[in-house]
Amino acid sequence: MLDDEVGLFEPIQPNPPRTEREAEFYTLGDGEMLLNVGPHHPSTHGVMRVVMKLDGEKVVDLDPVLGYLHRGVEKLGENADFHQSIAYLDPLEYVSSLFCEWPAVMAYEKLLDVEVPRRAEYIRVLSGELNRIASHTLAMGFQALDLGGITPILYSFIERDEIVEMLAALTGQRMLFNYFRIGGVNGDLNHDFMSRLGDWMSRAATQIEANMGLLNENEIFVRRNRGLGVMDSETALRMCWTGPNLRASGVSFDLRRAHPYSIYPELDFDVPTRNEGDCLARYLLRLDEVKQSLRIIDQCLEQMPDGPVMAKLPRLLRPRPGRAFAAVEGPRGLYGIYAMSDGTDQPFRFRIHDPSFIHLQSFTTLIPGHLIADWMAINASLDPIMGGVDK
Amino acid sequence: MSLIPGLGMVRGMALTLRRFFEPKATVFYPEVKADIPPKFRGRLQLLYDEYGTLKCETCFQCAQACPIECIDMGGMDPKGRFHVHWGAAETYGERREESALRRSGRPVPDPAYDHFDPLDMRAVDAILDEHDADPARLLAILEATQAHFGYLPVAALKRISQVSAAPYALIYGTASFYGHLRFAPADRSDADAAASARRRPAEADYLAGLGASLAGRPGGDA
Amino acid sequence: MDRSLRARLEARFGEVLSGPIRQRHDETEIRIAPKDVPDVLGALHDEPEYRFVMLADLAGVDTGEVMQVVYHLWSDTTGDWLRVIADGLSREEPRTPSITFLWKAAEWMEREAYDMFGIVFEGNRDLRRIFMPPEYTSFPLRKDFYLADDAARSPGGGVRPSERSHAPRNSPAGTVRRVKA
Amino acid sequence: MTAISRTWGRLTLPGKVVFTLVPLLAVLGAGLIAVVVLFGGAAADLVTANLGIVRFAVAATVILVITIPIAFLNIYLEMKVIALMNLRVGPDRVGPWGSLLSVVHGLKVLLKEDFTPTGADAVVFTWAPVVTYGAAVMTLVVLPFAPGLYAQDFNIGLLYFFAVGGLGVVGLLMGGWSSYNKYSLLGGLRSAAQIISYEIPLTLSVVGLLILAGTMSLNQIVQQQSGWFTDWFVFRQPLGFVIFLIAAAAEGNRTPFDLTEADSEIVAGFATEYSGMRFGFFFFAEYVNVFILSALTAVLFLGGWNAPFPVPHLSIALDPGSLGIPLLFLIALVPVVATVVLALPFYLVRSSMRWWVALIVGFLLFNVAAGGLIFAWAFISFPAVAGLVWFLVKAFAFVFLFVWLRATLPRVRIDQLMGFAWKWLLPAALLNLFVTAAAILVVGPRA
Repeated sequence: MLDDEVGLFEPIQPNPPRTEREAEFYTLGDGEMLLNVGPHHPSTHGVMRVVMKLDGEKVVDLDPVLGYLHRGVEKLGENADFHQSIAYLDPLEYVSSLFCEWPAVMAYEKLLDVEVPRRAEYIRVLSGELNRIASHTLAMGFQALDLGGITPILYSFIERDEIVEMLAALTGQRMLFNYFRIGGVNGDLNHDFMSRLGDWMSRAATQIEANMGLLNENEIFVRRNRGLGVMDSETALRMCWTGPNLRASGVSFDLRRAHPYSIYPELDFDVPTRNEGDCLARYLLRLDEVKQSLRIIDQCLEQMPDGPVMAKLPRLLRPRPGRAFAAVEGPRGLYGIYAMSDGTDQPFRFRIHDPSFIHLQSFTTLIPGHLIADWMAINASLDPIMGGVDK
Repeated sequence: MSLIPGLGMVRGMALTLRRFFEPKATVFYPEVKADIPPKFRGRLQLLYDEYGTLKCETCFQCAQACPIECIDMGGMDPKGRFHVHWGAAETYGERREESALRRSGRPVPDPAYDHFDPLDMRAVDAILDEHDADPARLLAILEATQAHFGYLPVAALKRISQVSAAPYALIYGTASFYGHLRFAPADRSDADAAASARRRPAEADYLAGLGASLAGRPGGDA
Repeated sequence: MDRSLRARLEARFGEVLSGPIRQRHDETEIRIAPKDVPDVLGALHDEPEYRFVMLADLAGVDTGEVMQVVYHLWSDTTGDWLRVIADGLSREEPRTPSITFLWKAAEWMEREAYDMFGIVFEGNRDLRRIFMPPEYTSFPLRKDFYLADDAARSPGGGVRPSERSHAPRNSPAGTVRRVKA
Repeated sequence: MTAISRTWGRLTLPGKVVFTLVPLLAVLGAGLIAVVVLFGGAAADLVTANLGIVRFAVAATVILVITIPIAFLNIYLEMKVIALMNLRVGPDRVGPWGSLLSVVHGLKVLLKEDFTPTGADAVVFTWAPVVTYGAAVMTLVVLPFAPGLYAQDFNIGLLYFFAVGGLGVVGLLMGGWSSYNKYSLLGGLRSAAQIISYEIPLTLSVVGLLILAGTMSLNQIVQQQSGWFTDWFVFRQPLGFVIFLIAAAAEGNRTPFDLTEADSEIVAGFATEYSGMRFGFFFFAEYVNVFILSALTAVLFLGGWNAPFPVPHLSIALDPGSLGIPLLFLIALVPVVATVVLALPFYLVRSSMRWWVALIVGFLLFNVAAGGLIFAWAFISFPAVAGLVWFLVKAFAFVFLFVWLRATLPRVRIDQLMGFAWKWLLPAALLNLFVTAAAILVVGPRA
């Protein structure tokens, strides 16, 4: 019956190959087959599609296919005025929205030569580090979830929910905060936020430690992550890695220190680094970073100055023609915005640099030779957010 | 990893067993609703001051600023000269649809204005053609329209909005900004106003409904 | 602003720079011709005096008159972002050498620039569309591309006044929003 | 006629149902009585002549039916226990503490569309869940639930168990192969590789026990463990017990060995293309398997139906017949009196409680108390009831353990899984076997 139909597992090429690489990828060797993972697969962290070339369970090669979440944010930003374009950035990396807004407001402030009040900078750092903790706990939980452990992710979500409630009290929204404004932030700290924060800070460190104790010592988890997806520092730099992933490969590159911005030079914190460069190192590094973020929050609360939270700005912003690039160290790495102004009230070019996009393309370097199950582990340890990848 | 193999797993199991007996974090949603933070920016709402007067001045700044055109005005402006709608049509989805229609260049149906006096649109179209339907030359278009009709009929303004693809808020904002543009015939007397009010029963109904719905609340006697 | 960086760059790359070095805030900007990109970036990356080991961003730009490719580099030898602008690509046939030999990760960023602007990076082994579907024909971030692709070809023309003000329907072809590059 | 139709029209829906059912049942009952009176003797002769066959038919039917509550209970335990360990509340809407949610799940899979993908081998695709489920049910046949409460006591019971239990993988492989889906194929192949690998340590781990017991009949193995709990084989075969438990987790596709349907890797493995009740059968089979493996662990290593201590045989000499006519009064009065007595405190202490609410509470309490008393009497008087209780307690303790493991551990990788089986479990099982054999040579079989 089946003989009449198409061969059982014959690959179907949607289009004639456009490049040599594509042609090479879709040519199957002996005993190889293509497996289409996604766009809605349980562990693709969004809507990603990866075509895998398999030899049994071993991944020979793979080809990520993007664009399922593409919304054209860059074009939208070029057709909105400077304030409006910030709102488009929130849904990019929806688990760490503040870090998407931050480089944009920094770039615009550079274009406009605006001095940000110090209290606003402190509030930005404070809320940003909270968001970083939320993102990191989630990333650690998902790393377990993609390995089949269902409990850590729920503990992570409990922690994240507390932070998100806190930020909702501060910013008004739970996920898409739209809080940073050109020249400051939208609203001062309030009592609700501060009481929640104090309450949470008193138990955060022990709680996160206890939750992740479920994984740190777990032999299965450790064995499944150790020595997996190893990236050496030289290749990591060539792959333009940033953030925790790069630091887990032994490069102590943290924009907060390497290219200081905001009030980070005044704060005392370490840049944790690990040399193994494998999935376990990336996981443990996130745990270390959470501790450093807690330190930063403590210092911010101690040193918080008084004063305004917004600079005086005209209602309609028309910066002089020029170009500005600003980048911040987000929970996934370097978030950058390259903005050009042509003298109108809209950015002329609005380029978004997203770290997930960069990390995702090292799949072809990291994964071939591993098993299918390792793909999930490596993917989770790189912690991509598809909203940011697809812009 | 500990020296004894499996000890980490046993510790993890001890943790889960402890959590088995701990209080739960679930929020019983339909029964318990989360607090909405005071700064929450959600549904749009018109505010009344302590005397029960609508705070909105129909300046259309919010409508112009809204990037996806989900805000539109409705009701009577403080001078009682403009019939607009505020209510169901302001809901997000509907405005989005309207915006999408306009983006694709198709005419936008607007039932709220259907009851206006029929107007000869050929004149408006001619004026628009003359000016290339360019929103940048809006003032000239409006002046020509006023020269033709003697005032700016709402239907004509809607037509200009539809053809030129400029948001209605922009047209109305421009028209209300310049003193020499008017929304009613210049020689309109009180008698005419009363007559026009009779001609528009929907408006009286609207006001009566507004009063009834606000009874017992600040502004209910308005 | 790192004045010494400016001096060093002028001394080393003086003859290939196609414009003056600009500095503003924490950014230093140099302009070169597309053909010089591999040499200049290679030198910036390899020479111990510069050590620009990190490619922070690669962006295509359509100024309305020419195409540009903008590289942002980071080094521990300076506190500035270095912006390298490969200037003067023609809008009809934009071509520039690829830098995937320096940074492998530039592959996807170049693919994105190709997808959005149609800039062809010679030497990129996998230059195909990355976000848009394979059968897509236009380049969305070019300045003569109005929002809502299909609507732009429909009688409705351009879409919102903000876009139309830059290119009215009846205006001569090619009038696009432009910036003095 | 109109009067009847008018009366009928006035009835509520429950009324209509009752007034239809009661006459129907009356007629049926009368018919049944007539049949029994007319042909009862012959039928009874037939049954007694073929008692073995009848017993087997009844037992098979019962076993087929009890898989449903077992699976429902396991699914509920899985949902609720994992939720509680996750700091969630879990099911809490349907039934008390959400206990009927698994029933609703069962109804849901019945109502869902049951489709066969284009390109699938329809016959194999249809029969795969049946094979898996059938294998799971067939293993139940040899399980001794309580003294005398088993379907069949084979003298090769354990061998039969492993043989038929291994048949389940054929169903998974059929489902994986016939689905025309690469995920399904991977899942099917994984399950084949995994289950075949773990069959070996699973079987080898109990060989030591078999040498000790000297029999393969599960019934006799349980009987040998009677007495104090120190007589259980777990204390004489600790290594075998651990190996058996690990291999059983792999055999039942439980986390950390649930690679067959690893949802974050191959979507749902062999079950990717299944929907509706066919999917339901796969999952019924899985949860029945969990119970069966737990029960087998209890039977082999924890003494099965035996209490952990020797129970002194109590016989409560109740002879209700001796009371004569007063027994009728007792039966009539006790519920009323007990209800009133139990209701009084509520009525007196809580003034807000209406008298009829107090009576309802009292009646419920009386029912609970009476049920408890009857159960206690049965527990003491009938060894089968006591045995069943002990057996179920032990079996569900292991079910809880499996669920607990699932709530805690991530999944292992396929090569680690195979490596663990061949490099660690198999040598350990062989070691266990040799040590046991040597010990028996030295000390003698009944040490």
